[in-house]
Amino acid sequence: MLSLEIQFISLTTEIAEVLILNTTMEKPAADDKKLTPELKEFIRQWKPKPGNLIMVLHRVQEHFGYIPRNVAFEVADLLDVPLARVYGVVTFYHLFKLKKPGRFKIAVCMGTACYLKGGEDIIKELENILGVGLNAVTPDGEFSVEAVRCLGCCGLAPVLSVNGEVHGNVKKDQLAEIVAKYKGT
Amino acid sequence: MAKLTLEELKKLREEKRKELNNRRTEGKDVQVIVGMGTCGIAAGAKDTFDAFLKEIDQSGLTNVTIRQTGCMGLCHSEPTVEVIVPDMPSVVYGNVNPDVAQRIVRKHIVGKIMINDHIFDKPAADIIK
Amino acid sequence: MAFKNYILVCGGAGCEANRGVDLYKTLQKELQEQGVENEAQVVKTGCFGFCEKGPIVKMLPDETFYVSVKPEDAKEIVAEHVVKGRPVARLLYDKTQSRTNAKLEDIDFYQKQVRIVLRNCGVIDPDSIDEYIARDGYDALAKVLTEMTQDQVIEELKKSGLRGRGGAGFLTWKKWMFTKQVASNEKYVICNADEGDPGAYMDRSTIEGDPHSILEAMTIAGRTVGASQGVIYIRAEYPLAIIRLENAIKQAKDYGLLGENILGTGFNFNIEIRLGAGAFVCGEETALIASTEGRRGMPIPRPPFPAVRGLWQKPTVINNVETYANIPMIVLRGGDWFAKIGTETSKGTKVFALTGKINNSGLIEVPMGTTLREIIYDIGGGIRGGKAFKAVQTGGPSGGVITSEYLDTPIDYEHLQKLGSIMGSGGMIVMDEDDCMVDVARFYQEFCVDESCGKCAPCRIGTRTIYNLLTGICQGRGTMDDLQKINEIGRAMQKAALCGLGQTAPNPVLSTMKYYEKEYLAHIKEKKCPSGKCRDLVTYYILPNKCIGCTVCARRCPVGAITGERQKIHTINQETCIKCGECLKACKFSAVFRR
Amino acid sequence: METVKLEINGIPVEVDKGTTILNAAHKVQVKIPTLCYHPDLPAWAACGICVVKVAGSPKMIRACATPVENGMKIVTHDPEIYQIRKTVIELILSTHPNDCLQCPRNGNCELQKLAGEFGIREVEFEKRLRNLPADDSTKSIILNPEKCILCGRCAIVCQQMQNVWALEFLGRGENTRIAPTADVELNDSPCIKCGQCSAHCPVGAIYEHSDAKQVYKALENPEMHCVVQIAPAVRVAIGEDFGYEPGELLTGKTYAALRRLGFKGVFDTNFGADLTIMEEGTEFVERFVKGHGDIPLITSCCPAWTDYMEKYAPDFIKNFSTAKSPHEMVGTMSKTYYAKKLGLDPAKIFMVSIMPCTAKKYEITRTDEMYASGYQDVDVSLTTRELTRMIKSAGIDFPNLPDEEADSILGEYTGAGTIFGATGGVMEAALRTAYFLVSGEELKDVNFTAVRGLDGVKEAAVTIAGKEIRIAVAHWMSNIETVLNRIRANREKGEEPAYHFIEVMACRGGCVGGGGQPYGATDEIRRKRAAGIYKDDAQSKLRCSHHNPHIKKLYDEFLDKPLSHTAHKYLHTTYTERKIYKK
Repeated sequence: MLSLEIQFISLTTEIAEVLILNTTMEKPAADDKKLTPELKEFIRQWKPKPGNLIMVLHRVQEHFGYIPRNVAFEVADLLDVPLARVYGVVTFYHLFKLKKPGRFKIAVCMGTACYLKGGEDIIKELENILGVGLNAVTPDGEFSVEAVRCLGCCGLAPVLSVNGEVHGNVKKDQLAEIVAKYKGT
Repeated sequence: MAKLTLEELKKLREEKRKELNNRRTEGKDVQVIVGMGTCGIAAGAKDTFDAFLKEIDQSGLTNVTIRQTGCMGLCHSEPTVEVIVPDMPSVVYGNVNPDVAQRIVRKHIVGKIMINDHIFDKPAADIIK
Repeated sequence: MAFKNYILVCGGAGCEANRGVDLYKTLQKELQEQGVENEAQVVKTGCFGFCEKGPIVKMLPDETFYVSVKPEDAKEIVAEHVVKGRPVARLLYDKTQSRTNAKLEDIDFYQKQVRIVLRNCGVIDPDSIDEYIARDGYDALAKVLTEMTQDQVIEELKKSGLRGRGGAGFLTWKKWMFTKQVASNEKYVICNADEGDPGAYMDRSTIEGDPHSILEAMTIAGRTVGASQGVIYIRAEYPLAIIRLENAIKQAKDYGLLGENILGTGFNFNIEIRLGAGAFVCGEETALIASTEGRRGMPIPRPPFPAVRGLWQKPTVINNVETYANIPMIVLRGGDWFAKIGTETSKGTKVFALTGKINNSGLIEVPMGTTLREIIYDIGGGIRGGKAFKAVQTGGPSGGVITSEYLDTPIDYEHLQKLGSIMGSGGMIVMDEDDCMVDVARFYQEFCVDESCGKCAPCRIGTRTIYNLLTGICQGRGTMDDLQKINEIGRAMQKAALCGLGQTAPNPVLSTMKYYEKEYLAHIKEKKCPSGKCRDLVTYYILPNKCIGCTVCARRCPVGAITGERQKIHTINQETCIKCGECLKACKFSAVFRR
Repeated sequence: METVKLEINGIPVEVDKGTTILNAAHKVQVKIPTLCYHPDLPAWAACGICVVKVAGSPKMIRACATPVENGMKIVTHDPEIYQIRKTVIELILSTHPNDCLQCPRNGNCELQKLAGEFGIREVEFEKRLRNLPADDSTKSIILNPEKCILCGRCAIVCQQMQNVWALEFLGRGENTRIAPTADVELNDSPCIKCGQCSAHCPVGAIYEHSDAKQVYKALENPEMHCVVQIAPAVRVAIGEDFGYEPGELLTGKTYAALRRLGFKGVFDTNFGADLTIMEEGTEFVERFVKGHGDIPLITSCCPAWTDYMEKYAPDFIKNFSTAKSPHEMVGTMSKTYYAKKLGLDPAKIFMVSIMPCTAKKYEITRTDEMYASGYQDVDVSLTTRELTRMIKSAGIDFPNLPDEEADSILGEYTGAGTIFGATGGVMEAALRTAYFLVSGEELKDVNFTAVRGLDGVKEAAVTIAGKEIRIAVAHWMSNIETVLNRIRANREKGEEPAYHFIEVMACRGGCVGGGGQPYGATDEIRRKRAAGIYKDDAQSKLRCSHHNPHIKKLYDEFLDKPLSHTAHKYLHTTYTERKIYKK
């Protein structure tokens, strides 16, 4: 079974190149996630509305943090959408994940303002601190770092968010502190 | 809420316009308006909002309304807060952290003295008056 | 007791440097000396913008605006304005028109901002439909439903000259008319809120601050083109905007301003929200439609245009947030009123997200035709940290850079295009001397590599090839041949890429190559990055004659690349050095230099 | 029809409204190059090579997707356009392995051809390959994403033309690739092996899994008695690779070539087709007249269709004809009847079928019944394309070969057998015999033209012995669902089915447009190939399967009668429901 490892927002040359080489073939961990009754009800409500797939996937990801493989099969089945389309869509949109992210998702803004003000350095420093690269999860499952486009707080650049909580005017030497704040909580 | 007819919409508008222009209803003549866009919230507008609530409560002020609004456009000095006190020109404060919020309540609202270094100008001449 | 007057003295860096501190003190002193310290308070404020005319003094409550005020003027201001209540004419901003009482809104500078789109942002509570209604909300809809025909609405739009604010600037009335003309049992109105430009957040702020204006405008559009269903396609990354929209839709439905039989007129219109999922290309209208239909957001060629065949193959009007936000005002005040604002070909105002190396980054709305200089220096308060202005980038990854030479160009669709940039959605990013233009081009190209949908070959392969060439240049591997290749690929992409994203993706590169050729040549021929941004082309040295051996740099170096004993000359091990520049910042003796 | 007048390169042209610039240009002998456009499919507009200029617009537009407008002035070729096209081709080549010499499409690759036409001598852009592995899990078609230029044809064919949804774009941007559903192996996906993706692929990214090696091995083994059969559609298409017009009937030369390749028995699948009609026709009479079994009866000659049915429409299993497909029947007969007659050890018989089809490679091991003779009935199934290559590599001057005859027995066929190669053909052939079987009378006019042609669904009603038989013929898979749904609706309401007899072929035009046929099929070519087949039919002395004396002989000597115990043993099969997604 092939896996998908296409969902990245590459930001530095090195990272981009590494990721290109790794775009294929990684077996995802088997999981036995199943749609909950609430999710099934949500799908039932959305089923009559055409073009519902993306909305349903958002809801599924909100629940699991990613789109588990079994669940993708269930969604295809319940919505009566070809599985190929489900995967075509999931892998097209950067927000959808096929692998479970860290408990804390650190999103570093790489909008223009943040880039000019050192967003790249923030990512490198976070990689140093956490010991994993972009879009990977720390071994303890706590953190994952991704680069995102414009969180819409350009006035506070550089900006990062942890599970949606925004930190503005971030300096490199504050990062360890920010990470420590969440770790183990 | 009942569905509005055209007439009811007009009536509602007149009522609300009066209310908005003249906030002295129920004896509340001071307004604190906190900018609560993504930018403002990211910069701590929620804490600021809470600080105002707390400080006003502790000061025993009963004539102050605290409201939220969207982005005032002053992203470099979020959180931003507009303060409207009778007999004083209304001003916009920027970089209002809980500390400054406390000072605004004590100095500006109670003492009628503006606070140095935190006043910003809303960069707009609202031509639609 | 409140003061009779408040004297606001600009405390911005520009004004302070211009003896603003003295002015503040002198004013305080004068108040005391003239015995009116209980009549007025002197307040130091944040930057007013308009640094060129600093120091600035603003008198409240009458909003008189003094410019270029010197400490020596304090006495007169207090004596005349505070004591006698008469403005000091010679300090007023616009003396030629000899206004006796120059108020804020009379001053051109403040006319530079005109709020139509942002009329309610920062004014009303976005969660309150009542406050929106109090500010004439839904009056335009009422007018359209009861007093205007469909053609009259289009006619007003035509008179207004409103052009789409999403980027290309297509005339809005034409879009609406085309959609209206197609016979169909079902049509759709879409609001494009998939604002994806890095560094642009106008639409987010508009929705967060004034969601009802969008709902009202879409309903007007629905009535005008004959649609009963609206869709707002919004980035999932904007949770607050989504919540506010959901709330606004609910309120409007409760009031009967959305749904069945709106205002008792028999007109039905519903709006639903669809979320994007992280694909910049979905701002392109055919990709947006594909995504709304639950598919991969890959563009398809036009024609047929969405006005003929759009969502679910039905005629569809698509406008972006800012375009819609203009509509209620145009309906209420008339197209002629709107057409008076702006330039010959570009009417109305434009909202910009002014960011980057600027003092007052923020959201601004200015009439079309405002110059970049006014925006950057008057509103934006100039460049941060007193650095030199280098360029402003408009139009995001589809746009280009504008150099200092063109700062006085009036901003409108045509002028920007002539300069090789575009209006785009309104991101305006200011760059200073520390920014390397090759690196900036590389940044945008990387964005396009990521955001290319992958469908068409010119964009999919072209963006990556250009990006790699630029990376090579930034790393000192560039050749003159590379510039030729970039040009060739860029031209092919502009003509042969399928959608706007691919066609414009080379713009930031071609534009920087045109205006900053020297910088490219420095990277290629001299293997140097003049701004010091490209680390591979930079070397840090310690000047032996200046180093006093204080060890600060060695302690600050994160990789231990600096060695040397106390009070002896230090050296940098070039093999270890990661070129972070910390030593340069740390050295107080100018002994570290970058080459 | 409303027409539109415009100018292309200064030449005035008038075309129907809605015509694309690309097609309008063809009218005035202007060829606009393209890589992604295929006349079977809606323009996907991906490659960006067909760009042209329209007077008055600074932009260039895609000729493949833009309909003409009145008064347009179009320039299709000038130095600037040339340069842009060339750059785009070079960009594509920079991500392509360019290992043309080892490529299955060497010599007929659209990208190779374009690079040749544009005189590309070097690609100045950096080479970036993606190092993606090939997928040969189906043993029918191979997916090699490394060579894929992402023109999208295969995915569109698979989804829109075939409604199978085995292939889809995965990922985005430069990481976009064509992959089977949910990134499983192709064999675990809903793929029905019809091979239409491979027939539409402009390059060597999807192609048939070749078994030619096995055939060569068998041929050089002196112990082996190699026999071969050719499908009806092969004879009208094979010539295309030797310079003939599509539709040229080359049965005799093909037999000759096969003999020269070393086959000791040269048979014809058309014989099997006649045999199939005897079984299937009798089956129909059993169900329709005698009420034994479910109506409608649905043909099962097409293995891609049976695969589809087992996955997507298992509720129709009972409606399927249990008769094996013709090449399987010839296969079994070769290892039983023929072996016996010649006194050969069936273990030493090596049966090769030459098919227009990639799914046949899957069919030969589909169920236990494919080993009815006690051996694998058909050892190897080759596509038309593979056979052409074998002929060429054997140094056979195909066009100048003498016409030869097939071997008897298993080689003689009637006109009914040969029309199996075109959509509607099985139905027509069946009706010719069914008429006789039901009414006991011979038809005066054997031509059922209502079921011929390229319409996706063809319906007709035929009255035999006072009974109306409603028939439907569907081809190219996306058309079948409407037919099935109609029957499903009848079932739900407890109504009499809308049809009594349904023929389905997975490929557009039937087997003449099969996934294993020479590249470049268009509707025009499909029509020509079909015309060749109908010509073969018209030229035949015998035009009904039940008139084939050798079929009669086979029953007399071996099979007894249609649907007899022996016939069932050797000529019939079963179907089972399969999961659409295996993993």
